[in-house]
Amino acid sequence: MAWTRDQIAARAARELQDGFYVNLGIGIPTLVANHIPPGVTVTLQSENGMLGMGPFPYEGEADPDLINAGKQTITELDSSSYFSSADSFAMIRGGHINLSILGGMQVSASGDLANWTVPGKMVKGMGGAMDLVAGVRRIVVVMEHVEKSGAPKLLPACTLPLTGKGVVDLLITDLGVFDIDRKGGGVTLRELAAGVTLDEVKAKTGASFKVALQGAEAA
Amino acid sequence: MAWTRDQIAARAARELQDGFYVNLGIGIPTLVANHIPPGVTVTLQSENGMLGMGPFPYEGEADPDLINAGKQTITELDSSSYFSSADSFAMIRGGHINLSILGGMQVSASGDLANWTVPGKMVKGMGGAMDLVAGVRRIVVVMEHVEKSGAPKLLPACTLPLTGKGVVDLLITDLGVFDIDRKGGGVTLRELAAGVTLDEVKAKTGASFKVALQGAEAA
Amino acid sequence: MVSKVFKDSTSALEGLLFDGMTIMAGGFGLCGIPENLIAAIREAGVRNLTVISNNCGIDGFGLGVLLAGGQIKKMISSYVGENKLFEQLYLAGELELEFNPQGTLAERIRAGGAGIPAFYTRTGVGTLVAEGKEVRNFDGEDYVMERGLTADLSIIKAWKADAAGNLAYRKTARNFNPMMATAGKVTVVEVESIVPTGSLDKDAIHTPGVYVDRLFVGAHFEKRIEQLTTRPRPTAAAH
Amino acid sequence: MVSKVFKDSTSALEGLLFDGMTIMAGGFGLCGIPENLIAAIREAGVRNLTVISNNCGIDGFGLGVLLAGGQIKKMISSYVGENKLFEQLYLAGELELEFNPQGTLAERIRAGGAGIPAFYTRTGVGTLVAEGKEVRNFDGEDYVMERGLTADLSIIKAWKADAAGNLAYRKTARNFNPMMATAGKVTVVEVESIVPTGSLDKDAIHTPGVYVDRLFVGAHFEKRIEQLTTRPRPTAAAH
Repeated sequence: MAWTRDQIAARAARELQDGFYVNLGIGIPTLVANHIPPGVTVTLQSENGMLGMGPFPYEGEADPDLINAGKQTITELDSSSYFSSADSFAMIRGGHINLSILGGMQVSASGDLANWTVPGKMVKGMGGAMDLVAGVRRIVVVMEHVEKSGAPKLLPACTLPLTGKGVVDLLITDLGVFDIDRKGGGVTLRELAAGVTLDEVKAKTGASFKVALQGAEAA
Repeated sequence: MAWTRDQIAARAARELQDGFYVNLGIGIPTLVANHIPPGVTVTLQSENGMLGMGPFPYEGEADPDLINAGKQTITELDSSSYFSSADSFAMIRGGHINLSILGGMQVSASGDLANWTVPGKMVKGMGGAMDLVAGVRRIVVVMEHVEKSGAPKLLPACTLPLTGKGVVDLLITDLGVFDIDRKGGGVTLRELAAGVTLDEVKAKTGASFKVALQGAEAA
Repeated sequence: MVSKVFKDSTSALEGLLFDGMTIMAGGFGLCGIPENLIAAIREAGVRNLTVISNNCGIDGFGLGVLLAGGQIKKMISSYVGENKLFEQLYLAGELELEFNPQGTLAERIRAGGAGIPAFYTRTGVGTLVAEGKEVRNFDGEDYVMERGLTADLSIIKAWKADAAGNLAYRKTARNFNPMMATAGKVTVVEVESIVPTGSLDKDAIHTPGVYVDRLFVGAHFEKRIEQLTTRPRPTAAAH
Repeated sequence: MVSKVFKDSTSALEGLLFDGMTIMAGGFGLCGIPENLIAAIREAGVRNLTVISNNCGIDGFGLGVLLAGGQIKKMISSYVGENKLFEQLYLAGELELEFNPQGTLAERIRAGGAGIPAFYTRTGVGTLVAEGKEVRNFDGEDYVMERGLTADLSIIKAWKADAAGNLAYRKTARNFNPMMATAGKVTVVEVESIVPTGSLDKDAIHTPGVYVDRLFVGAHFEKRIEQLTTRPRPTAAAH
């Protein structure tokens, strides 16, 4: 049955711990904010220069001077603070953010991440992604398990240019949850999405992986 | 006759140009603020984190949270701003201060400055002096021409540990004013203090120097 | 003292523009960009510009207008994904592009303004970004050496200024502006208002006046929103 | 969420102190120093400390009390000229000392907090400070490589805080405090008052809450003045 994008986000939200400072990437990661577990308070950092990001504004109340890293209009909270891009990335690079949840195009068995470019096809840039994976203490990647073509995205080695080498701690796809040992290398399947079989995951995964299921829970 | 400390400061003040951002060291340099020429507006930087330093406070109005780099109580101006030590030295190191006037213990013919330590005798530290001479665009040193012992302080090479190598642009002593070519090396006597003879300067100077007097003016 | 206050964007740029120059432009996306100065540079028609800016505007707005005018030779940016003309020019080989990780770009600019010629960062190690650069191990971890960045001119958008050139930015419109203000040989600033000297909170001045050479009140601030995103108002029943 | 607010200096330091640790202490001279935390560390009696602070207080006040207690093994400072006991201990070989130029010290601490293991500066080239360090030429000029600094604990003095740990400093009492707040593995802050969250100007928060682990309202702020310097009031005749 595989998880929906929203179910992936919900599963990723369970990685949030009370008191964490968190940076959420664009796409599925943005949805994580809708699934923060009760009793857990996290502070969201936006790398364009804000700590304590609030929800989207009500209609008619958008402020052009207040946007997130995805350029969306947002709001502030009582606890918010603003700072420069240099100060923001000092915070990120210096290891002061507990967790970042990012999208991915490819992840390797040793925790390499590719999510910023497809040579000859896509001219966008890495934005803050390389800084986030290099600086944030724990990196969770969320992505569809395979490409539209069916090609696997969890691979022995990435074929696309890297965003970071040995940086991913946890991978959450529509098929399940994978621990990645970014120092030693090696992938371990921890959870299967409801209705997904181990055989299906094996068929759709390029990298070899160990299996140590903690129970296949529906998100 | 030689210049007094106050006359040295007055001569140094003539190096100030309208609109300059200036950092004044401790001792004679502090006196320079009393001699800013009419029509010249300068902004004083204090390296502990302030731009736009005001005069000393009136009695009873000192604020312990408002001091200069010499730890003296000061006041603010309408145009003042405060910042961190890192931001203050970014300003200094980045070449944004036009002029610094500093005290000296020894100056060499190639513009080396020693003003922070006497090995085995004085344990104080360099404070911000090394950063100032390395970062500020133009460095003026003010000092007595000779030591109490009569030993010269303008030397072929400094014998004391350096504050900076090839950093001094202009030297003002009680005997006169010396241009220093900090790139090519070489000292030129430009002005004699009133009543001071060239012979006296020659007798009291360790370094050789050229003479190109602009006229011996009393400060 | 010569005044830093100019009457408009054109007079504030007088004598500063030349073909082949390097310009830093503040802003993130369309937030906090120097709209009025960009328009004046468009008007002036200088060409072969190297522009250092996190993004390159969108088609028809922000730095996009300099792109459309064929004035930009090279961009140093972290993300240009919102600009179709950019992609087109780049793929056609008519535009040079140097991608920097956003945090590396921000720090390179800070370093340039702070007299630091180079620093080391973990960002980009093992990626294309590190190619041709020194990689060095400190305490068991690899870092890449990055160089400081400066420019002939920095164009900055602030919220408020005083006549001494002290600047305050507003919310996330601060972004790259403060560092760029320190890294230009000349720094020109457009603001929404000039307030009496002494009325800004002295503990809250983001850019001290020493960094500002010229400033003016911008004639137009469209402040276009790139991604207007809202949520529905709670219904009356919810009250 | 676990509160960052503690009732006093002793409780705020609980479990954090150990012999041989490295402590960063904010302040310039006696301005903006964490008086209450210094007193609590004196009380706790930990020894063999390496202390990173621009100065070392004066005899009997500020870090001078830790010196008098024989608790400091090594100082990393830029200037210690106001402290006779310091000189005495140093010349007797009972105290290690590493002098850093003040701007290099400030930048090393900022770098430590910002994940930058090393940077280059012109400061100190050709002096004792450069001995044993890499000197490297960039664009025709020599620079010395300096390393980032971190500490087991940073003790910080701020003016106001909110419960989220956001800090504001006052006037020149800011000095080294903001960088040190970023460079401690644990950062403990004493403030003059804790204000309601939301009442600090969000554009003027000097240290965002992410850097603050524990904070408390200091019981005593003597704020001793090192060099009281005043000028005479203008006489009535001058009015």
